[in-house]
Amino acid sequence: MRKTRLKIFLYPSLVIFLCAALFPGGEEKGEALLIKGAKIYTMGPKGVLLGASLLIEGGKIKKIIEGLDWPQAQVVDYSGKCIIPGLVDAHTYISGYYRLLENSQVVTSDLVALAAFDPLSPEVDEALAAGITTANLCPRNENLVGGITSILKLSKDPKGVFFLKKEGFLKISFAKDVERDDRAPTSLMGAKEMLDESLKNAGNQGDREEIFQEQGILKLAKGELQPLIAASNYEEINTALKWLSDWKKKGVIVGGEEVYRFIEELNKKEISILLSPFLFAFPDRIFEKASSLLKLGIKIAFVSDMPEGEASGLRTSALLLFHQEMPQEEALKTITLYPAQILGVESVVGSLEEGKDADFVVFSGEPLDLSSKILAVYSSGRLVSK
Amino acid sequence: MCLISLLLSPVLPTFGQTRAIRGAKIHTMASEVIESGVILIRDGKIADIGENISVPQGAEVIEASGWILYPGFMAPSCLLGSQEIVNFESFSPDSSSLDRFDFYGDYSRYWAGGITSIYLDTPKNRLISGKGAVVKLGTDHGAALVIKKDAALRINLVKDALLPPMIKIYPAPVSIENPITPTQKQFPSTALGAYGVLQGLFNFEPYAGDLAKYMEEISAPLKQAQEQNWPIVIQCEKAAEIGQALELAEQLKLSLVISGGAEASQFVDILKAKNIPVIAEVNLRPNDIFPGAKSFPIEEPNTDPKNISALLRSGILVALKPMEEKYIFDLFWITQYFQRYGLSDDELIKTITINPARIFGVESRIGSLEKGKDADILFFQKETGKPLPRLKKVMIEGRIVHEKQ
Amino acid sequence: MVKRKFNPAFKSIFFLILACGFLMAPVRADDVIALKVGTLLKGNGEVLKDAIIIIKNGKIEFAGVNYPVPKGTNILEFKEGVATPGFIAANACLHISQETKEVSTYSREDFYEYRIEKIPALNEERSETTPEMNLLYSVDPRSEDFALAWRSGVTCVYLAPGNLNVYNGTGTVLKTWGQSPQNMTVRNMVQIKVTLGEEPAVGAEGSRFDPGLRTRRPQNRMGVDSIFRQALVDLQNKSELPDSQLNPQELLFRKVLQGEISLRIRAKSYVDIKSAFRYMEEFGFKWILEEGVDAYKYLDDLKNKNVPVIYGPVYRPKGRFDFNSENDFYRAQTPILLAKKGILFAFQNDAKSPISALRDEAIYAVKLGLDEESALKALTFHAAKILGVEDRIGTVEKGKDGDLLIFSGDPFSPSSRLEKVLINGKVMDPNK
Amino acid sequence: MKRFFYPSHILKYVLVLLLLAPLPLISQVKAIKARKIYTGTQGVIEKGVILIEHGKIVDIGEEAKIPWNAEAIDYSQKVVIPGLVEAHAMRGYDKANEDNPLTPFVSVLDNYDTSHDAITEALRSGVTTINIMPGNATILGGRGAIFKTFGLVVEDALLVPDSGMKISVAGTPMQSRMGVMAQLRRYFNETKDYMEKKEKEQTAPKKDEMVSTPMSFRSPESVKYEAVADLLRGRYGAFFNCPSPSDVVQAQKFSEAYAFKAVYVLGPECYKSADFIAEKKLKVILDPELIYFEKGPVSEELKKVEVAKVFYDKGIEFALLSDPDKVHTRSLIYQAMKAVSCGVPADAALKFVTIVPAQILEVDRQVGSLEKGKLANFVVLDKEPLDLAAKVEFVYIEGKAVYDREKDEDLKELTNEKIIQ
Repeated sequence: MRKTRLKIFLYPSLVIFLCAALFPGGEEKGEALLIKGAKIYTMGPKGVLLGASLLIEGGKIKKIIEGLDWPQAQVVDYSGKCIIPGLVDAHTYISGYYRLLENSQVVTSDLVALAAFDPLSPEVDEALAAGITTANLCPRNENLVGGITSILKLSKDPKGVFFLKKEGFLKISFAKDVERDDRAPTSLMGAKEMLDESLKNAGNQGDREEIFQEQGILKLAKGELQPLIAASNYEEINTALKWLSDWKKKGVIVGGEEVYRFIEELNKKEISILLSPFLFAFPDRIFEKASSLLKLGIKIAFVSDMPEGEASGLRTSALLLFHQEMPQEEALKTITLYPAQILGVESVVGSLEEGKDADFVVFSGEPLDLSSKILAVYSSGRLVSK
Repeated sequence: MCLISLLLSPVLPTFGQTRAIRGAKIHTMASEVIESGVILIRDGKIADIGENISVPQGAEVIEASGWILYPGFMAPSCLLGSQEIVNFESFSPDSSSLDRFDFYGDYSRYWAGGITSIYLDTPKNRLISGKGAVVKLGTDHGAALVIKKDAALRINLVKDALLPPMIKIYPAPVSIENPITPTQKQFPSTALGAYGVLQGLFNFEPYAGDLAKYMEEISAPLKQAQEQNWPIVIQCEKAAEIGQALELAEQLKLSLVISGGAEASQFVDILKAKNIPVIAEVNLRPNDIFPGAKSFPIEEPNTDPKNISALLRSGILVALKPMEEKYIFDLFWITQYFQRYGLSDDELIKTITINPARIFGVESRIGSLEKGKDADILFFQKETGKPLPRLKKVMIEGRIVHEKQ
Repeated sequence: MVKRKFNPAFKSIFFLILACGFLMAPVRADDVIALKVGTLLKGNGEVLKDAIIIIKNGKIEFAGVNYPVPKGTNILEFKEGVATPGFIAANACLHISQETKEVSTYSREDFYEYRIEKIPALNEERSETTPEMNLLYSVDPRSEDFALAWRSGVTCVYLAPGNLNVYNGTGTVLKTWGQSPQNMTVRNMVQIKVTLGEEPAVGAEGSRFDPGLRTRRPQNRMGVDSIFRQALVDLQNKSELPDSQLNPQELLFRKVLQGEISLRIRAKSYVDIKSAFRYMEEFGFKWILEEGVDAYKYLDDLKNKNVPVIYGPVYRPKGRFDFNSENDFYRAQTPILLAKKGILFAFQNDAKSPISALRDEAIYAVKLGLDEESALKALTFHAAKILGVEDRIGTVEKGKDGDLLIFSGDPFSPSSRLEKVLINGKVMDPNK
Repeated sequence: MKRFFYPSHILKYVLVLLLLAPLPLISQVKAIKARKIYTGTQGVIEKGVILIEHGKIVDIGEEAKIPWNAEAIDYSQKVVIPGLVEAHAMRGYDKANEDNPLTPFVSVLDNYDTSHDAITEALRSGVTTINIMPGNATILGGRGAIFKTFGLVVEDALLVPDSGMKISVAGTPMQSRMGVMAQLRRYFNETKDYMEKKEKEQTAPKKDEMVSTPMSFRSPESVKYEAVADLLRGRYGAFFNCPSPSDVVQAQKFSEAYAFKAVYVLGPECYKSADFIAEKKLKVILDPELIYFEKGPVSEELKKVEVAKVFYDKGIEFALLSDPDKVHTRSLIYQAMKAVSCGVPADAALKFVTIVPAQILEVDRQVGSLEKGKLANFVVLDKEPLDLAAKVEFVYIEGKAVYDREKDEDLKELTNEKIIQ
């Protein structure tokens, strides 16, 4: 019974992999595109460029020119506007909130989130409209081992589902949603024990089906995958850190407010954290603690948790952080460069440098100004939202 | 230097002695902005304010050059924690929100948001949920905090109010005349019913009957409200509800205040003609903060800030409040993100200072920085490169209650 | 002449060095605390007058009379003060975690009005045999009950997973003050907590692996009995296997049979105590009787097989407890009987009596006729012995942790007040 | 007195004694000799004597002259303190509240169980007067009554039939304080109208109609309103249940508006409104929890508040309560000791369980201290009152020894020497 259900669940994912392989999106060879006249926040070494322009060819940034004109290129003039790299959302359930939960088991390590992605859903529009071009699609928190996350370039056309990493992280959850009355585990310690067991027994069973179901865990054991651990309150984060040190692994923690009680440990262990989006109505101390983390040099990144959260949550969080004595660039990095680095895709996205993807957002004014609106969003050189 | 002197300034009651704040840029919501003015404070009141005023001998001087002063904010509607339960009856106009005010509460978070006084409102989930009061979130506990006892009466025409709970009337004591009855359904469950009930209550003539006494009790406050024309805050969001509210006010000669008013922009002319003030509810969800952001699905009623900006520009008396109670600490943000519609700073700040004070008739004490008013002053500081100035100190009745390092 | 020339310079240097010395002195000895108290109850029965206690780096350097206190040591003096070791709750029922689940309860006073109450969710109901559970990492050091505990003189507690399984898990001995559970720990993996009787049968909702199974095995004492024995019998059959081939559970059970880890058996009624004795004869493990409300019926057996008892709460007003035993009065008297018999015993609190009332429980026992010495021992030294941490805490002796309480008078008089609390040599004021 | 035992006159005295022998048996007078008498109001009397006649104290003093026919009882090794007074107890019945939120017409008289465990326990710990009140869960809970802790039927034990009306202004989970106050006002206004109507009809009710006539014989209207009407007429006061500090303010405003006297039963958090209470000189009864741990909203540190001390420093006289459910608040005398540990002086602490509660209940003409003309309710201890080791040996209510430690069967079981081998 369970196996069949699982098969049913697996086929679409395979199909979509094939689609992705056949029609690799964003690779269209065309004439060059020159983005001109804007103030460019390249989150890279070049810093902020005034009066520079981007030369885009084949979806990549070919060149960042100091001058303003370039022969044989279609010119788009954004003079007086601001440009930042496309936002990177490091933890989201976008377009598949109900498809991203497999209720039959607690440990479902073979599921790949990519299969649940639906390019036609309105949430994708929302995300693109808010400037999010890269998203890490994650299984939900209800399962102890939810499955494998996939890092996508968002785009609205069904054939062009294009992923940076098909298998990004292994989603593990110590959150309260795991501990339900109608199934094991019913407590946090039980969850940890169960996880340890499944990691120990990984690959011991002979049955091929079993082995296939455990592939995520196996990859984790081999070190091919890194864990992405959802833990909100003190005990959960403490358990997560203990688990990581037990298995000598580096990982990423998706944490809430209580993350700030572990600043020393995080600093030592070089564990980067993803923060749920800031809202207004948060007490000031939270913003202050977040900025203190950044000052320590710990990489933090804000996530949108769509559709639980909202797409503009990223920009709001950066805005509030900026309001709290953080320099604007640093605040912007928490939604562009740092998430890219945490996801390990900084070679492709996250900043505007030569050779990287041409993902960028054009603002009418300063990016973190209440009155400035998004004029255009480009994903790998193509205008995806206006 | 001045900052140090500020931090050193005592946090003590200032009775008897005079204080002077010198050199600050003052946004008095009464006249135009004073670039470098002086405020004299005595006994928690503003003794004098102006461009060039001589500081008397022995006055303790606060050097505030480089600072921006605003009057303390007034939240036009606040529940002090989203406690939604009032009463079982769907209309209980005799219940007063002052009864659930916590005189000993800790209001430091409200101060951090610049809120020094609020209109303590009654919830939205009953047809007539009761009378509200204007209170100050001050430091001296007790009766001194109450500014105006019965400031307004709230009526809700929104759909939360249209499904009152089943009510049980306890017979006391049980007898043949009044036996134990099962729980009964209550009025109203439709907008029509609400309309009928309200009309019935407002022009109610005493009659003999078993419910007469009760009905008299209930309708007494309404009569009072009509005679002394209290502002009647009517919660109405959709256009239809607003129309209904206007008609009701017309018939019953009520001095109407529209609360919510998401779609009130369609009625601008009428509102202007009858000068009916509006307490506009602003949606502070991330997607609505930034212009042009879409969010799916689009809810009903349409809470697009554009509508509210139309109201603001039309010159109607408008007060702003967040749609959700938890955002009440961000009143300043709420005003500021209407900048994009080209409204001046003072216009916007007025919507959370003097306008609500006018609506609830307490402008003689709070709402602006004028001679004789309470010395509720916010000290802002503008840092270069930041989008907005930041609140650093809060002064209530001449004493500094909140300071940010 | 030469002298005269030489003198002033020498003098100045001398004074300078002296001054330096004075300046340095407090800096050198800042990690040393000296306490002068009117009376010192060492916990092991000794009583000293005008005692001096030196604490260095959180450990007790010296405890006794007339000791040369080094210069510059910061001395705390309590002329009438009485110093005792920090109290130890040999079994504590605390809300130490945000890992809670909501249950609807009612208050006794107006008992038609239900209200939602949060209880710690520390029961792993995956199986009835989960001895490998350990709650160290589901402890939040900032939770209120810890603050409540040390403010009321309890400096050390024993915490274990909940009571709804037969083998619940191993316990942890924690200080009640610290930055993180790791550095609060005195000793981890102390004693496997076992619950006998009705609780595991009735209390638990049942582990539901596959959705078909709605109830679980133990429905009554027999089921509990079989589960308890099954685990140990299975291991006995594997006796020739080496440790490497056993899973962590079985390793723990092996340690139990070898006597390295002792069981702590929660047996509320005399029936369960009886069966506990039976198991002891069958398997020959060491065990400790927890919440031994009916312990007074087995005084001789407990004495002969030297089984320690953890007892509490002493105060049981009528109608408050739903125990299946006939008389509350004997219960109140159990500590006295145990002391008379010379059985090792310690106090505990439970869900209905707050940890801040642990001292009051002892006072009540004293009021009923328990002598103060054994009451204090039960709170400190014997508790530490039962938990197997007497090498670190429990008495005021050289080399032990600086956990001390300083009372304004006799600790067993309710009108004397707790002045200071020391945990690991850190002086804290409980009255703030 | 020495001359009495002069050997030469011995025969005369023998004759006199023989003649007078029957008289003591007839006489009502008792003379209690004690090592130490805490009168409660006139300080402490060393080697004092109390003279009792018809259950009242006739005389008290160091050498109150003992009439020749007095039945002398010798406690010359023991200490005597006034009988303790518990100002507000929610025990002694099966259920605390009606489910109906507005039941002013009920009375604990109809629900009281004289032989309830809690009551015997109170007697055992030296409480002689106890004010039984309905619970906190209803808005208008009904009327309480003051009882002696001894007596077979309610009439025996009764001291004051209607001690006060229980009003709870606190918001419930179902209803905020706003709704509660509205309902209260409504009820009180209706009652006022009813009273006016009554006066018009010139048929004011007889003084103790409520106690005497059974409910069924009266009109439902009078049943509904009489209880509150009596409150407004000033026949008895109200007992406000105030868990939070601002409840006190609201309750005080309410009682002012309708002009009736009130007592405030405080929650532990109410230390915040101590200034208000001191200013308005309110009669207050403290929560059994004398030590209150509060969590700061911003700095999430726990803060310890010794409530009794706060009130004592403000110069407020309060009554202490006990809660036999918990070990640390189990008896009134224990609470007094706790108060001492909080920093309240011993003599004041003793006042707060004897005379002050009596004053609050307005029975200080009868009980609360040992004075001429008061009821002879006192407790005989073997040690100083605020010593843990002190045992309650005898309890006297109206001159009768109603409790004797020797004869206490339950206590015998509790500290049974037999089963201790």
